[in-house]
Amino acid sequence: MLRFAINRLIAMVLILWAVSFVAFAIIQLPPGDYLTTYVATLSANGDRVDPAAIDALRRQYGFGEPYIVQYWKWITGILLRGDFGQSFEWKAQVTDLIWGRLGNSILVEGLAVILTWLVALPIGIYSAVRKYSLGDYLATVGGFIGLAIPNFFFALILMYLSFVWFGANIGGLFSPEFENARWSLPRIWDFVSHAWAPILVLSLSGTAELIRILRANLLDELKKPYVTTARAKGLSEFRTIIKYPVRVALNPLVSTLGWLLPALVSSSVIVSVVLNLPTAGPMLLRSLTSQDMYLAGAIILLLGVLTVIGTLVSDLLLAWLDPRIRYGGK
Amino acid sequence: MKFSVLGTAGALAGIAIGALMLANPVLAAQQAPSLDEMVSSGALPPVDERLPENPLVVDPVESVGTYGGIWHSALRGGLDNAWIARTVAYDGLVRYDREWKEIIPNLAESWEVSEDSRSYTFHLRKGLKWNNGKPFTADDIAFAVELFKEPSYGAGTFIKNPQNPVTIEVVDETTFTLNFENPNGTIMDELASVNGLTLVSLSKDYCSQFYPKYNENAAEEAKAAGFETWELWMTDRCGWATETIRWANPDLPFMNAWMIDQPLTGDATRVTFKRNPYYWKVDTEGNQLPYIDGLEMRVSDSVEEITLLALNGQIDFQDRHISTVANQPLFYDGQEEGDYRMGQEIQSSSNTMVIQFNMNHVDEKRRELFANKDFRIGISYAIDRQEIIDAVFTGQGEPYQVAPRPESPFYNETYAKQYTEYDPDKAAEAFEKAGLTKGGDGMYTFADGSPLTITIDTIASLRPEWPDMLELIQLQLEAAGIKMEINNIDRTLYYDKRPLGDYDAQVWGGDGGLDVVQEPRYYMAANAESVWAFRWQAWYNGSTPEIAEEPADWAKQQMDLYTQLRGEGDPDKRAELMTQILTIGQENFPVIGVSLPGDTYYIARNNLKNVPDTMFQAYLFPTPAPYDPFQWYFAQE
Amino acid sequence: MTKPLLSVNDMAIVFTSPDEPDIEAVRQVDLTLTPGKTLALVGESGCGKSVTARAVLRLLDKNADISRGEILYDAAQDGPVDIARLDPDGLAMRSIRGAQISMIFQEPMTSLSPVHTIGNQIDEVIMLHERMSQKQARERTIALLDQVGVPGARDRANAYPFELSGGLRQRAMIAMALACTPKLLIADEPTTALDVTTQAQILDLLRQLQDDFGMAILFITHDLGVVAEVADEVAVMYLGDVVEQGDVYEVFRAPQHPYTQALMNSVPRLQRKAERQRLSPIKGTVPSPKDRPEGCAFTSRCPHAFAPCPNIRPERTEVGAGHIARCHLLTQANVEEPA
Amino acid sequence: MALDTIAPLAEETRPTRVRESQLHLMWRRFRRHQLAFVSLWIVVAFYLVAVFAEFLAPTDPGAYSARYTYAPPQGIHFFVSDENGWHFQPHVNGYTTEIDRKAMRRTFVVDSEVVIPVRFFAPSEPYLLAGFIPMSIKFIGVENPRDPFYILGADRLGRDMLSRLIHGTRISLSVGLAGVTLSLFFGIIIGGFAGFYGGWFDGAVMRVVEFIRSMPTIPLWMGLAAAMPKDWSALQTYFAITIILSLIGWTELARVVRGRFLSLRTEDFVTAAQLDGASDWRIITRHMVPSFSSHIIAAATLAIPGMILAETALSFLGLGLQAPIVSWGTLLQEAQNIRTLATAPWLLAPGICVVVVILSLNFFGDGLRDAADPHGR
Repeated sequence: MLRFAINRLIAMVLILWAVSFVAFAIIQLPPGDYLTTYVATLSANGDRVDPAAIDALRRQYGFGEPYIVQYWKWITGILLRGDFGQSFEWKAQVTDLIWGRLGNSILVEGLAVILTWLVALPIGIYSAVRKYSLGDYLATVGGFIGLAIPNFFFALILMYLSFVWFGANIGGLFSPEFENARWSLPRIWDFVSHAWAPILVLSLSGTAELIRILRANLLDELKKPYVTTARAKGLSEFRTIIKYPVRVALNPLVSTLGWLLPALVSSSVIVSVVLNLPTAGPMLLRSLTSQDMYLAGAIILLLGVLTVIGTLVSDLLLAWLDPRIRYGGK
Repeated sequence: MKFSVLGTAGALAGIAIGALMLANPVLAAQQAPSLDEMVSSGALPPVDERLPENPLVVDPVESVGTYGGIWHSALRGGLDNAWIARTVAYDGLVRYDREWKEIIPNLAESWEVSEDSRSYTFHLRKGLKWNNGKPFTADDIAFAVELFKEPSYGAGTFIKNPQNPVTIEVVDETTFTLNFENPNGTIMDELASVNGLTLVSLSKDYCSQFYPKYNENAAEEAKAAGFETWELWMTDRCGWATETIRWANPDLPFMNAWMIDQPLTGDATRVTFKRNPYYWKVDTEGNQLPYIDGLEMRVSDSVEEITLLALNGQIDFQDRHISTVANQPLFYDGQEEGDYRMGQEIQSSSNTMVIQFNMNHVDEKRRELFANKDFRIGISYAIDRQEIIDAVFTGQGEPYQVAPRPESPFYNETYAKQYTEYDPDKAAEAFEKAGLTKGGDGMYTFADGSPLTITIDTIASLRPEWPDMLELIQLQLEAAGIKMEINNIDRTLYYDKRPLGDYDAQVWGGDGGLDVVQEPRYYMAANAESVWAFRWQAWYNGSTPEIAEEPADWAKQQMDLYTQLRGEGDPDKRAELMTQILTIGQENFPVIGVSLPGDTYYIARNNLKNVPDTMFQAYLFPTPAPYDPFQWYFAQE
Repeated sequence: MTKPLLSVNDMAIVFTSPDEPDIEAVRQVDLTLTPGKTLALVGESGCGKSVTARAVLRLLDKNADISRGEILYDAAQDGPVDIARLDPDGLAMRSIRGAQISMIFQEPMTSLSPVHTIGNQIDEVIMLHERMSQKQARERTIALLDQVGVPGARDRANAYPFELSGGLRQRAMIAMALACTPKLLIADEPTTALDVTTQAQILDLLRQLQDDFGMAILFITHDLGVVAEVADEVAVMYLGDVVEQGDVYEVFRAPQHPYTQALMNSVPRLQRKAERQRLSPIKGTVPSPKDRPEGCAFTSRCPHAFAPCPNIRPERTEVGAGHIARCHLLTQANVEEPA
Repeated sequence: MALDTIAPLAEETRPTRVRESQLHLMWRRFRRHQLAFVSLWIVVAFYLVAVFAEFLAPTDPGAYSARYTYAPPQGIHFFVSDENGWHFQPHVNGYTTEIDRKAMRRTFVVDSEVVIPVRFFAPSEPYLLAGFIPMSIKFIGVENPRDPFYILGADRLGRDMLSRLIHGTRISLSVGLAGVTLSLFFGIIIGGFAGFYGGWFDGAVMRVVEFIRSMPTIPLWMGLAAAMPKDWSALQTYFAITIILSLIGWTELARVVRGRFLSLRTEDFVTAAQLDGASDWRIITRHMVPSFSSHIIAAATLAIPGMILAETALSFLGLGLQAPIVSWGTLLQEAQNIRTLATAPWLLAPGICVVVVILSLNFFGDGLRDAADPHGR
């Protein structure tokens, strides 16, 4: 187990490094830099810009240096000083900007994952065991509809309907009065009354996917001899299925966390924009368009880290669940 | 009715009003009940001590109001500082009056201008105080100038204008003089505009601690605070004028009617402001302003959410982001439900969309073509403006070129209407004259027969109606035999292309319809926004010499005139110069307009009073700030 | 003769499928199992022997169904039960499975859950059928593993199947099957997946365990060698029919049914090279149950096939003590005798 | 001494059998799966629409009409009454429209007096079907092209929603198809070799896949889209987008293919082929790929919806395809506002199309997969 974990950790570090490199490359891709945007907005406001001042800023921000140098500065800053650099647009420390939003992201996406599993598990099992039954069809249809609706679209409609029907605004994560209050029952309730929408929207597509995978896996497992063995022991049908095939079918499912997370993060970017969630998503979107590179870079990097760690956790979980992998050591 | 002459007309008026103020000394000022308890507890000095000797007396729009209430509105994302500028921040040395005709006193109660309009002397009110109670004096102004003189610090203010360097001399606590190297006729307008706030936005007492000149360990402290340089730390602590970061630091002293309560940090989901107990304005009955206790702005990345909030009556006043043509029916129907009203806003812009063909194109053939007036005339004739107005603007507006608006003293019908009628024949004629030849497929080609396709850049995210209009124009031009592509790109790319000069044409809004003098970008190659002649303006401004190009004679002539205008003190002469510039513009017809923007609208809760029914909508005149939100109030039910 | 523990009478099993005609995989099976004795069920792959075995535990797939006949299980206390009539998932059936009748499968690898330790899998049966705590159960498990010759039982109990050799796995399987000392053990080709030496060991083990526990064994195989080794009685199946059954010695000595005879000839005997005669494989191939003749199933390949064979089902004919075969030749013989 | 020696079992001669029979079997099993079967036809129908877009669409997708902005859908009526009673005449009714200046909108009142006859195979100005077949009749249309004909209503510029929808179908569906084809190509090549040769190459590929999939895709796309050359034409962007999409898409397919390869590599018939001295390429193409082509088909089908959704998502972000290109994504983007939801819900039609198509594709693909599953029931 330990050896396995260590292997995975090494792999993770490598991937993280790659992530950071790509993240930095991506934010470098678009032509021009933040200052072009900045100058643009200034002059769009009919404001005068002194080229000298801009050059000064350029030098301060260390633009124009070769890619590798910039990258080196950036990554060492992060590793040694936990300093993600400056957000040009906010004229503030990136670290001061992102943690709160990242926290929200993790909260919302985490809840979405949980909901996804809670829903997908029973349905998936049911539709596998009762293959081609009415319930199976309903479940599949329902799941697929969830998969088919573009989530930003769904979010928008939810928001509008809740306005028309309840005259309520489900945007954001809290209503103003609870915004900066400390946690309390009413605040939790307020949170729920806002957060249900994004969580629902986010978990929708993932759920469908999970149901499908679980169903497929389970169908394979149900044919395996050991199921008969279990029956031959005199176990009840329910216990047989839960203890053996489901248990085995879960393994590959656990590893799906790996892709579930990046997918969630991505779609949450869009949903967050529609529903105005104070998550990392909208900030990332904005920073990318305005080429606020260090902010964008930090967010991409951290989201990447988030997902990679997610994958690692799911791998370890998998190993813990599945001795073959654990002892196979690979 | 003298638009161009704002500067000195304002100056005179300034003195007049200043005198008038002294004439009616303020007796026994009242304050908001919310402050009483603080005063009685001694946490706050009594109102008379907080107010300056002669506070600015504000005439309420309708009636003297009552204290209380919160003004709810929304920011689109955390970087929508423009809305804060339009609501809280607009309090410079001077300000525009509500008709946007004159410049009236504000922090400065009067000022004089030297004959050669090189030096401007301002007299601040006596006893002005920052919201932390510290006095606001000429030294604070001097500090700002000193700081922005630092080549490594700040950007975008007249203090840093290389063309016309400025120095400041402090006469006494309340008096100072700005001395410009060259005559400067437009500085008063700049100071009255939203861009004129830099001077009064920094408290020396607070900000000097981040400035090595006053604190030798400023640099180390910056490092300790996690900033590379002292400049970065200064920017972070003492954001100037309307910079976003300014609203993130509650300790930073303010001179505005409201001060930061919950700051605009990166993860803020709402920003709140509360009344500034030291605010230096009173109403005609001597009540200290503002009436409204505070502002609450929801930070929302979703326009849809903001729209819904407004429809839901959860927004007290807002026009920004939501008052689009498309939303108008929604808001109209929702008035009962949401208990709000819609007010009229007259746009300062002269056109719904300006098509700027690139006369400095790097490709010789295209440069020649686009620089050819007949070609542009042809395009203009080929556009069926009424059709576009009906389709995109539900019939609102009229065919219009890029020329001063009817409300402007510079209005000139011929300029506004030339080539606006839809006439395929004339178009064809013009194209022939421009040397284009019709190919076999009925499409025009260059004289040498090489195919011609013009690509027009636009930014859908900025103005959703532009792509629509362009799509119609695309079809109309196709009918007239001109192939056209729409290139919908990101804003940054949009700006990046300008210096490169390889774009055929870009579109933008019709700025400068009312603020003709301040914003002549479409009448002449005046600044970096004159995309139709980017390299000419580079030559004029000397900002980016590497791409500068010597302009055509007529353009040069305009530049000379404008340089004169900048230096001209006498309003009438300035008006005259501007008229000449416009006449040349009219002759050479540099850019093509589509239609005069119809009025837009604002949303205001029915119980919000003292809000004028009609406003001008502009940025330099940062609507609604010039309509004195600090004298708005909520009627008690 | 002791009273039979389990007797299958005239059982038929039909497979239904939505888009094909039903298939009668098992047409007519009669078997009797007596405690302490081993009945070997022999036949080629697909002759229906495994199906028969599973039918006894009602472990058939959903689309298979016992269409005829009875499976009488006589568990001393409360008189005989007809398993064929029980609800396969019902409590009654479940309390028989694993406790009274248990089963060993062909492939020990896939027949054990890959993600549970064998200990865990054995404890389960014990705790299920006998009131025992986890600890007691585990003790019993270890004892069992020890008994079936798993070295270092205590540690091996915590091992996962894939950590064990094929032989050990099969021993574990056996341990699991014997966990509740069943009265009947069904072994479905328990040795096919194993190499020859291990085969031998497992067979010894089974024989020895039978002596210890005295249970009956239904031994499914296609390997006559194995039959000779373990069986007391043998039943030969061909395409869903039991064509001949009886005392293993009897049957091997004097096989009556042409099919059985063919089988015998196809098995090489150990002889000096010179004396060896060529093996005579059965001609033709096994037809699918679909085109099985109404009469004797073996008709299509039978060297002696004649008039009645295709159409009339031969009767069960007693050819010796408890030695029964189904062939028209036999009935003919009886007829001709007087002449 | 086993029976098997004498009784030949249905074991040998596997590969050939596998190849013919598997697809055949698959089809048989698939037909049993009604839902999937129906879906198949829906998908086919949509693709037909995509192919014959110009013919089916009553008008040009760009054709606007200032007088009919936000015109609501017209119902089609089949009978008209005149002095000599009712008689069959498919038609739509005209609107009377006026501008409400205060609310800034057009109000439409259906005027049942005005009968606008609708006819099939109506003549139209000549156009090129699928870009090369010259034609001059439309499937359905009105006598006089000036008359309003908005079965699904009109958008904010008075453009016929139906026509736009039909043309959008072409773009969106082809993006999906092209993207998947591309990813399939990468997937099979890369995944195939990884699975076939295994070893370090396999390891490397799997790391790369793992890496790509651990990146949140939106930033990737944004970065790439932003880096797209400024002066690219609509068509170029279109292809660029498909490529960008498949850059992420291939990983999934590569995984599937690799998995199958790994499991097949050890199968007897492959070993047999190797012993016959068949070249790797031959083994892969003639033996292995056919033996799991069914799985590939299924996987590919299931990948298309993702592509379509991705396209809409990108458009929503203002990346990807942009007006004037008409795709479901761009249409949806235009419908992304409260105004539409509140006053012109018919503009959400593309949303419904997306849902229907993706549903069908999923059922179809799922059916295929179940069918491809060797032990189907």
